[in-house]
Amino acid sequence: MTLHLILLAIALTGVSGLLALLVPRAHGARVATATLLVGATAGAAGAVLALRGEAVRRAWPWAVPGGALSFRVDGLAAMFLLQIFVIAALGAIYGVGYFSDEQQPQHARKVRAFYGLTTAGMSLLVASANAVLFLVGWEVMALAAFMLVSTDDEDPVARHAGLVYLLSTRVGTLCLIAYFALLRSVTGSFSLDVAALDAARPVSTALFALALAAFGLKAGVMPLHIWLPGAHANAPSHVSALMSGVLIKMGIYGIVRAVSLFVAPPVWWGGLVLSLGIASAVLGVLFAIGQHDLKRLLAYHSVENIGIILMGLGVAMLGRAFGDETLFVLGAAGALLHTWNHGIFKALLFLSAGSAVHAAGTREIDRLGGLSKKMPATAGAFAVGAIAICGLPPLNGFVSELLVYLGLARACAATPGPLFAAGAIGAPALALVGALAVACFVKAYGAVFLGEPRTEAARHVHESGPAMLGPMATLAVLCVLIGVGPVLVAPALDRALVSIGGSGAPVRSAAPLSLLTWIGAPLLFVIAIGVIWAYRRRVASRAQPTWDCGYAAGTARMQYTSSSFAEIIVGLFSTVLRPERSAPKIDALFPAASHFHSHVPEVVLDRAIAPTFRVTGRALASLRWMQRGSVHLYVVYVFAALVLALLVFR
Amino acid sequence: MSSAVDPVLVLVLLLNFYVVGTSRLHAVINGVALQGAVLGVLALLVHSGSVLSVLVALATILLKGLLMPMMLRRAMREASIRREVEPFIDYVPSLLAVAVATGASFAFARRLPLAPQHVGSLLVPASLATVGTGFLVLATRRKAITQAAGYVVLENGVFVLGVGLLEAMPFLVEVGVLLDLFVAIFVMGIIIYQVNREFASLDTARLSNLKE
Amino acid sequence: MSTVDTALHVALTLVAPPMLLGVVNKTKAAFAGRVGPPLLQPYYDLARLSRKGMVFSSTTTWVFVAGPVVALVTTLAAAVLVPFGARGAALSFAGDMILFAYLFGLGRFFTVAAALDTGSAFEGMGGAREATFSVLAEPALFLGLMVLVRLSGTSSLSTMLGPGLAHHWGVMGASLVMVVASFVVVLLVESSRVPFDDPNTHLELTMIHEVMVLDHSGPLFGVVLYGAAMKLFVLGALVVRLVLPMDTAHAWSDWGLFALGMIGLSIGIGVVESVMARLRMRQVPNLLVGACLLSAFGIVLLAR
Amino acid sequence: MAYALVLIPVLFAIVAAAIRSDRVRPWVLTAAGAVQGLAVVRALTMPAVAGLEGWLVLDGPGRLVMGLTSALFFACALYAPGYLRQRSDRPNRVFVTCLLLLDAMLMLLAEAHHLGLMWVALEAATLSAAPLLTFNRNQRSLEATWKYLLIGGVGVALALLGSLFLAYSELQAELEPSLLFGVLLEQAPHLSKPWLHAAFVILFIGYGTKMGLAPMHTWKPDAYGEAPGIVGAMLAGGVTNGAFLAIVRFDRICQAAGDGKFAQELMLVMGLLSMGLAGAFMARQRDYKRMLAYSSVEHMGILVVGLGIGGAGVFGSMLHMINNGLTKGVLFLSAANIHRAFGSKNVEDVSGALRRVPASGALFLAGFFAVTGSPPFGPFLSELTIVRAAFAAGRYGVAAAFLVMLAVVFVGMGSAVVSIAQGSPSQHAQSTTFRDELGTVAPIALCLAVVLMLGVWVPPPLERLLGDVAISLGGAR
Repeated sequence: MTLHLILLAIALTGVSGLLALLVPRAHGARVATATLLVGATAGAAGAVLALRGEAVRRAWPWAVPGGALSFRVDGLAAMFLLQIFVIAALGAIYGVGYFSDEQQPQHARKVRAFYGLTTAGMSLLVASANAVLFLVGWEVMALAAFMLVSTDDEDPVARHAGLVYLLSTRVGTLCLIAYFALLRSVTGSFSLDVAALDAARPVSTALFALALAAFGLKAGVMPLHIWLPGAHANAPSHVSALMSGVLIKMGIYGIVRAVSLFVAPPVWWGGLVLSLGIASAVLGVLFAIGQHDLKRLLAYHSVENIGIILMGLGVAMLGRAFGDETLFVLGAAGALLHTWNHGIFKALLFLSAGSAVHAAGTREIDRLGGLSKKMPATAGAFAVGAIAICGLPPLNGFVSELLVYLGLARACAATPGPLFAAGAIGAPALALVGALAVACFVKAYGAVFLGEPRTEAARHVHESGPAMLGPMATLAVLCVLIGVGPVLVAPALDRALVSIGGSGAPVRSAAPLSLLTWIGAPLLFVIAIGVIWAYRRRVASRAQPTWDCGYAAGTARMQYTSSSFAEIIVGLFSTVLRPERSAPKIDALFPAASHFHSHVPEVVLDRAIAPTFRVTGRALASLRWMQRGSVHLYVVYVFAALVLALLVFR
Repeated sequence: MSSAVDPVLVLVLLLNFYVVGTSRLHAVINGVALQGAVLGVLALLVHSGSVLSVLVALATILLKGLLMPMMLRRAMREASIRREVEPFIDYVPSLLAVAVATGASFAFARRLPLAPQHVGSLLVPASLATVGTGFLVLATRRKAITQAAGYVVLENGVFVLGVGLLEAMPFLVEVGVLLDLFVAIFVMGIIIYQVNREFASLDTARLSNLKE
Repeated sequence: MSTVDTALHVALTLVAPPMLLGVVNKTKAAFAGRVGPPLLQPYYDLARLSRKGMVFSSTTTWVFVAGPVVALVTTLAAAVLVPFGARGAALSFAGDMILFAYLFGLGRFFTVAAALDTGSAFEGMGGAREATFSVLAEPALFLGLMVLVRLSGTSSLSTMLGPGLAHHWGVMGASLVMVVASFVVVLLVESSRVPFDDPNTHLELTMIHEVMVLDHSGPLFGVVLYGAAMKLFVLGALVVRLVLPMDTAHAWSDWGLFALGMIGLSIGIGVVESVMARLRMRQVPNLLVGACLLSAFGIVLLAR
Repeated sequence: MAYALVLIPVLFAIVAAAIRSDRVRPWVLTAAGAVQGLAVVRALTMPAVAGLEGWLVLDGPGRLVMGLTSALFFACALYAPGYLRQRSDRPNRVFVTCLLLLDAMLMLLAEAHHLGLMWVALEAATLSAAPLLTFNRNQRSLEATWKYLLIGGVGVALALLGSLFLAYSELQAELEPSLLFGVLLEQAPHLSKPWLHAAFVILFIGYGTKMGLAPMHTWKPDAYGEAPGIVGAMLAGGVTNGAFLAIVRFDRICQAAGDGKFAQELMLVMGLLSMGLAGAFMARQRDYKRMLAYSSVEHMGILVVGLGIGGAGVFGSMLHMINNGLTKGVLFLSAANIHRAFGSKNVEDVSGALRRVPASGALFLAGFFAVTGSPPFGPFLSELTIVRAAFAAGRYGVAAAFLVMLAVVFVGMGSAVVSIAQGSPSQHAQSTTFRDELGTVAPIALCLAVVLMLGVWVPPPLERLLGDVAISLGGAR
């Protein structure tokens, strides 16, 4: 039953958009969305069943070399499946309002088709227990997502973003192929449901490295994140939500699966994952602060949150390495819960950002402002997402970060040196990340939704319709629900931990989850009472313009912009961020009108990858003389090949 | 196997030098034609007297000694050119190169053990040296006609060995091979004709528009 | 922890904070050779503000009023988690130190958002500074907390600052000294005191906290001031317990010791504010990084 | 049956030559494709097809090549009428006739079980393709044809030399000289080693030239770049595989002689070299038809690498031959449509193919994904099989190099294909008359459908055949 529901969901979501191509345009959106919703509901039901029952395994023969239609839905898979289906469904509903045929006659059908395919690809790979099947799901997801990223292919920026994504994802896929082929040479089959491997063999290290590269690229681990900002920024917002919310998590899923193949991973594996996590988290949030593009900013936060997830995973691996089950539980539960949480609040943020961008027609933060008066629901949703992503209580982000923190603290207090180092470095790093995230999101929220509108376009916005607000509200409620009642999700986490080699120790025994309800609920209540009290006082009071310190000619453009807000932090970390500024030199007493421009580039892509490509391209181009049109030279090649081959191979 | 085989093979080798050493296209074509005819004789000598060898010899002399040179001469007339100009390797160095190729062929042939009936013969080195000469002409001469002639030399080199293997290559194949070669030269002739018309030149060094 | 203690804990949190400000101001007055305002002047101020009407900027939204309220409520919630001297906290569990720190984060989010809500360049500037400096203060705090975690083997504030602390002072005094120094810096920056901020000036360009609340008025401004005082009190309690790790075994003497510690701390702050000038804004990050390094050294010392 | 397979296209060629109307003639191709398709299906279902006293034997590899060639020819034959109607400015008598002759020679090549006959078939195929290349009658196509003839001729000459060497290896070992594969295989263990080795090397270089392995590939970009798409498809999917079939047979003789290792090393080196050079030349390639030619070079490299790895690699290589051949059909034919629509084969002039010719553009893009080994298309399975064979054989270096080359190729090809497919078409492109129509799109879609099918379902008979071939070549399933 469970598996059938999920297979039905894969099939329905996959064909949803294609089916819609067969019906008249007017009904396309309805058919596609309805099919996808039915599929997603079935899938979500299946995932919930799987989270409550035993792991499901089933295999059918498949006439493909090395392939088998073999499926496995255990706790871990079910967790990811549930996330996929919920967010895909909400995104699809949102898409009805956001990306309708009327507004996007050229693209709407295409986007629906590939949206469904992406969803199906993801759920297929998660449910599969065979490498070939996994790769099929993986690449369907990756290529469909490429089509989604380059939806607006007439815009060169979007096209470039699509290309960067396409090239990166292929490099990842090739690593993945190497990984599975190597795994097969160890286990003798393409089955992914394999008995525990010995981590001490050299081949295991290679496996781990390949998995980390392949899945890390998809997850967007620093410095493999190069494709991510452009892709998330340029895709339609519900696609960004799907990609950032669940697609990059497929990388996490892969890493978790890869690591759990081994009984006791060496200490340095955990250390490496933790370090990568710290690097991603810190650098991700730093780059986010420097962005002017709202969706790019959110994209960098995906890098950050992937970092936090990896930190949890690193802690879990260290726990494994030292045989500390509690540490494993804390780290793994933190990582997995954060995977869910990030999916929820990042989707919420992208959807609400999309709503704002849709209304105002620009992604430039410094051209927005004051939207919350016209779009209170969107603003509220964004605020909930922002608080959640900063990991602040009493929302869901805090719960998962707390688990990671508890793991780090436990590590810090433990005897072995590596654990102590992990905790002593990890916890303050996470604190730094938290504070940076607050700075970044208060900036984004403030600059976009608060204050006065900076442009006319931002002044004349209006609130989105129910199709868009509904999914946002649902996600916001989920943020609060998991934040205030984390015990609700604890059984799912327990189930998932068992499927990756946990001993069955419940998360609740390792962390004070139920206490969070007793703190969170009153906190929310008191804050609500206080704010309502203050707001009622406000309604009864006088209103005047903001105090302008006596300067009478203030304009909306004199507000503190997001760039100015971030200026000090960007300056503090300029060694990494390498901000570019072009400031006019003002030397006259009455200077003419002028421009100031600042920009934080994608350092890894612009300073490392792109130059490497240029140099390599030039080096390869220097081989061009070989094929310069001279048939005489070509004859020489044949002769040389003949003579050399005769001499070498005899 | 007749004792006259080796002198004939030496003639083949000498013709290599002749073809490489001259700039006049007439001389090149004549050299190639003579080489072809000599191969026909060779076939007779190697398998003295069998019907098969007579037929092959006749076919060879007809095709390689008469028809192919005719085609080339016609192309030459159409294009009204007489001399090869500025080869990529000049004539004297070319002669030296052929000498080196011949030496190398002898050295390489020592590695290949011969069948009892061929022990001591020049069959293999002569074949390889002629193939090498063919490559040299193909790679260094500018005129399409010279290149076509070089291709025939290359084929002649292959044929030297083929003659030694007449039993292994029954008549049908042998003639098929000859016919194919003929058609190849024929097609080349057509192309040469068209090239000449389109480019107003037969300098293949000018055929370098297609490149990276 | 008895019910009485809990009640006392909450009551103290609610009532005592303004008193600290009174002590600080008295100390500064004494240094300046003035009589100074009455000790209870902060209470009078709050009472006065609560009776006033309010003026709101037409630019603002509900976020503007939420700022002070959330700041106050979160501080109050954080106070419940902090041990007041040897008496422990009203509520303690594994990981409460994280909740403690993050509650302040929530407060900060709303305070800064409220500042941005006004659309004023000055308040935006203040918000940016507040957010920036906390970025550096937060790791300093956590590095210090990790020292305590390492020493005590727990992540609960009440336990790490509990009876074992005195023993750790004996063994790992050097580390703890560094933690105390680092925490004092965090305390000063978080509660906007000299040398980071001067609560007495009103020059917008030089301030952090004050400049964020330019538009708040009346009772809401009272909430702001009250919240700020409470934050000082809560963070101060942490430092006091660290410096006075004694355990007298008597409830009332424990409370007394704590009270004395808090008064001492206030006097200390007053002294600092009297003898030091406010730092130039550009040097603030350096000092905070210094605080981080101090705590980090504290950890490194433990690595032996 | 063995004769019919060759004679059917020859007869149709005669018919085509006899027909006067340029409009009617292309339909002869369609008819020939259909009739030949039926004949081939019949032949493939027969347990044994032989003729000419063992000179014609349809063995396993031959069946694969024949099936592939006829399928590809069928697609081209469906496509040809639509295409030639677009090109009504050119007489097509020579074109259609030679295309049929080429097809006939490929059929002969597939079933020739005699070294000499195979050589003759290849030479004849080479020659019958020459007039096809000059279809456009311009300087560029002439130049391409000259280079094709000259380099191809050298390759064919070497192939003959190698055949003679192989025959001499029998003579020297005092065996009954015979050029029949069956006999050669039986006698393989006794062949003279020095002659066998030299023979294999020369044959490999010779047939490798026809296959287009680097560095003997130089004619390929010129020929494919200047020829009509149909010719490109038939050359890249037909002639090259015929040459590969020959190499497969020589490899089998080497295996039977117990000298497989040496042959494998040679194939690995040349295969990786081909992949690498192809990748290098595809980077920033400005001409998309030349790019497809380099892609062909790359995939020929993959084929011999698979053969060189052995084990399951042989299986993968055989499967890849089919996948690549069909995918090349998709790519060359859709590229031809794009070429017609935009009037340029320069990447810089062509953008927005998805808007200008939506079906052709989409097929081109899908073909690109397929040829670069993206699941769920067929080439993915075959490449995966080769990679896993490399790992299983412990050839980690080869596997790593293989994957790196695939990445390089993807970067080069991907950049060009994406910029062709996406964006907005230029003014000039809007003004050309070419439009997607059923005749020029459906055959390509058919090819792609088969490629897709081979990626999600390898029909059991095909799987068995591939497995048998692999095992006969010393490989594994």
